[in-house]
Parts: sequence; C-alpha cells; structure tokens
Amino acid sequence: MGVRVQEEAFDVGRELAALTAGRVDVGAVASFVGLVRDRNDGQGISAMTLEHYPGMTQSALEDIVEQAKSRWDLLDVLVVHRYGRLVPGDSIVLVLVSSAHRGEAFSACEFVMDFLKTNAPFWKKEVTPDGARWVEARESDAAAVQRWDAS
Amino acid sequence: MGVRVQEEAFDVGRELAALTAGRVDVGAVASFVGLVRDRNDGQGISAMTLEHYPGMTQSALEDIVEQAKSRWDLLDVLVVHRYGRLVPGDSIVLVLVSSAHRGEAFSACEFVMDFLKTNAPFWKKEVTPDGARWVEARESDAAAVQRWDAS
Amino acid sequence: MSVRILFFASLREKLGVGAEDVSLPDGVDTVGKLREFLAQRGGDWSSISVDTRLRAAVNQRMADATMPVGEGDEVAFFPPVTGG
Amino acid sequence: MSVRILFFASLREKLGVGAEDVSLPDGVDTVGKLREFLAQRGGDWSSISVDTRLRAAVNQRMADATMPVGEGDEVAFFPPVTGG
Repeated sequence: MGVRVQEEAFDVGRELAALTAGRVDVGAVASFVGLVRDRNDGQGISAMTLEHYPGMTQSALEDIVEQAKSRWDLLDVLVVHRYGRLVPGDSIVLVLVSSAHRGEAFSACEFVMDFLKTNAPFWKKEVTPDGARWVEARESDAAAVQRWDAS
Repeated sequence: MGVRVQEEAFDVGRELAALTAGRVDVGAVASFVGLVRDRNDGQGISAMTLEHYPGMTQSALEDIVEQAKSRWDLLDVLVVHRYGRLVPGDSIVLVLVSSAHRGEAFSACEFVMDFLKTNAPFWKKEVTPDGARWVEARESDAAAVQRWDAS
Repeated sequence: MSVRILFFASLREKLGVGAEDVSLPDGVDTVGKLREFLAQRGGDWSSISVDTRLRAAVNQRMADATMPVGEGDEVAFFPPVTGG
Repeated sequence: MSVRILFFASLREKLGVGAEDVSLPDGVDTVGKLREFLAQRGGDWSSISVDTRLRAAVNQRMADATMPVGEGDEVAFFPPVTGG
C-alpha cells in the first residue's frame, strides 16, 4: 500500500509489476491513469500547473485509500499524484488496486478516483490562448462521490 | 483499437504507452489485468491451461469491444487475451480503455471484462493436488452481465 | 448436407473428439435438431441434447437452439466459457 | 491565541498571501468565527465569510464551520479541489 505525491512522471508498467511481484494471490488489478488533455471547457490548453497542499495531500490520499480498504477486500492499493507544470499528454494521476476478484478491484479503483477528485487538495491552473485560468470544480464530481453513500 | 489472442505474455506499460502515444485528447485510461491465482474454490493451483476456440475468440472479443464503443464515447480499446499453459502470478488478460473522461473509461472497461467472462470462448483447466479439473462457470459472472441490461 | 462440428474443453475430452465432418440427414437443419441428432449416438453423446448448460456457436457466433444450420457451416458445442 | 493560516490556488492569488501567522482575539475559536474575523479586513477578504464554496482544513483535515480552532493549529482555506 502506498501513496506518493511527486513532481516526476511515473512508470505504470513498473508500478504494476511492483504491486504483483512475487505474489500468487492477486487475481485482478484495476488501474486508472488520468492525463492532461489539450482541450477543456471548449478552450485549447497548452500547459497546466498543479498546485497542492503539501502535507495534507499525502494524508488525504492515505485516508481515501483506507476508506477503500475498509469497504472492499483488497490486497494492495497504490496512488501516485503529480504536481507542478504539466503539458497535454502528460500523466497526472495513477491508481492501482489489486484484489482476488475483479469486482472489488474495479469498484475500489473508481471509488478512490471519485474521492480524490473532491477530497484531495490539488488545484489545476490551465494556460489557454486567453491566459491562465483556475479550473472550476465540477458538479458531476460531487455527484460521483455521493452515489457511494447509497451503495 | 485492437484485439489480440496470443500465447505470449504482454507488457502493460508498453501497451498503455502505445494507446496514448502522440495523443493529447486522452483524459482517462482505465485498465484491467487478470492473473492466475494459486488458489481457486478452496484448492491449490500449480498451473492451468487455457483452451480457446481459434477464430471465434478474435471475433467474439471484437464484438464485445464494438458493443462497448456503441454504448460509451471511447477513444480507443485494447483487449489482449492469452491461451496455453500459465502458472500462478502469470497475467491472463489485459483490457485498456481510453476516453476523454473517467466515467466512460471505467464503465467500458468493466463492461468488456463482464462480457468477456461469459461470451468469449476460453476455458480454464486447473492443475490441483487432486489432479486436473475444468473450471466451472460462475453464477456471479452471469449476474454481472445482466446488470448492464438495466443501465 | 455436410457440416463441420467442433467440441471444446470438457465436452471435447468426454467425447474424445475435437472436430469431425458430418453428413446430416434431411430435417436436421437447426442447432437444436443437430443436438438431438448427435445425442442419438448414445453413451456420452446422450448428454448433448439434455445438458441445458451446453452452449453452441454457428460459424463462430453464439447460437441458440433455433439457429439454422446449413451446408458447409461450422457448428461448435462447448460448456459455459471461463476465460478472463 | 496564535494560529498559522494558509491560502491556496485562486484564493491565494486573490488575497496575495499564501501563509501568515495570526493572533486571534478571544472568542475566535472555530473555523466559522475565523472566517468572519478574516472577512473584517475588508476588500478581497470580505468574500471569506460569504463564499459558500470555500473549503477549510484544520491541521490538514477537511473541516466545517463548527470545527474548533486552537493554539498552534494550522488552518487552511481554499476553493473546491480540482486534481486527478
């Protein structure tokens, strides 16, 4: 289990290999990679800066992982989130969840992303042709978190 | 978009890099890797053989991918499924789905796995201390497919 | 009418045959009728008409009992799939 | 009572300050009261008490208006998060 907040890029293949190395009890690994797109809300994006709240980001992500582990029978979880300057095509975030069976891995991976989107203190500032702008939080992200209350 | 049925191992990092290489419109990649466990239904597993129906496997997987692409707004989908002899810790199947947004990528990735489990002609034969046995289909896999009817 | 019939996995092992070319009498023109035709061989073959879990494919597409079977078709029988 | 206050993202830019150590008068002992106290500075600070979208954390944990604030605490204010 691990949470890392870092400026450097991550290597999904290497992280996945590390998660399963030497293990024979893993039946399923669900993963998610979020990337910088060249468009958002109808405008071209040439770069973005990801600001975060050092100290709190780590504990906020660890808290989300703990919640996931208490809801599902998971073997391991890794969250890597970058900060700093990124350009379109760059990876932002990686979530890896291993479990004996696929249902738990899928659910937990999506759960971690949904809560990360609303509870982890990161803020995106995009560079557009009209200048830099802070990304607005989406209603859909708040809704995505709320549906986990019901399940 | 691609479907591959092969005996060789696959490299998740390389496949993921190929899926997103040179693209700046991908916001989300959801993925799934299924692996051989050393236990199943209460028995130790030392190896397994995956039999398939050559010709049909390819088209069955392509059909599942097409269904996923008609249901969600996806950028790319890759399915790689192995056959032949595998041991615990080996990867069996890889599903990669790229999309602009995470919700579609997660749903489509799980949809492909659920339908693959019931519609793609692969059969597992496990080697246990009591001898070889064919894996029985699970009721839970049939149920997993049916829930997509409602959504 | 001549068709190619394939058997997979536990069914292949039970019957001891993976593929055969068969000439079908008139009237054996659906998956369901082909299952009954094969079951008439008796012994381990009997289960083909009664095993409700058995699946079929015609020309590499999943098929139910009503699916027509024609000259040159490839018809496969197999247990529920367990890949992934 | 002395606390450390942090501001992030668009709020940090609007206020022109990322962090400050502040001595609080008696009675300013919750996140809600701290928001009102800071808003009294006027100008761009006024929004801190009225912006319902503004989030707060006390000692690096998400906190609502009723959360107590004590000596030496680290209190952060920021807009809704947009990572991931």
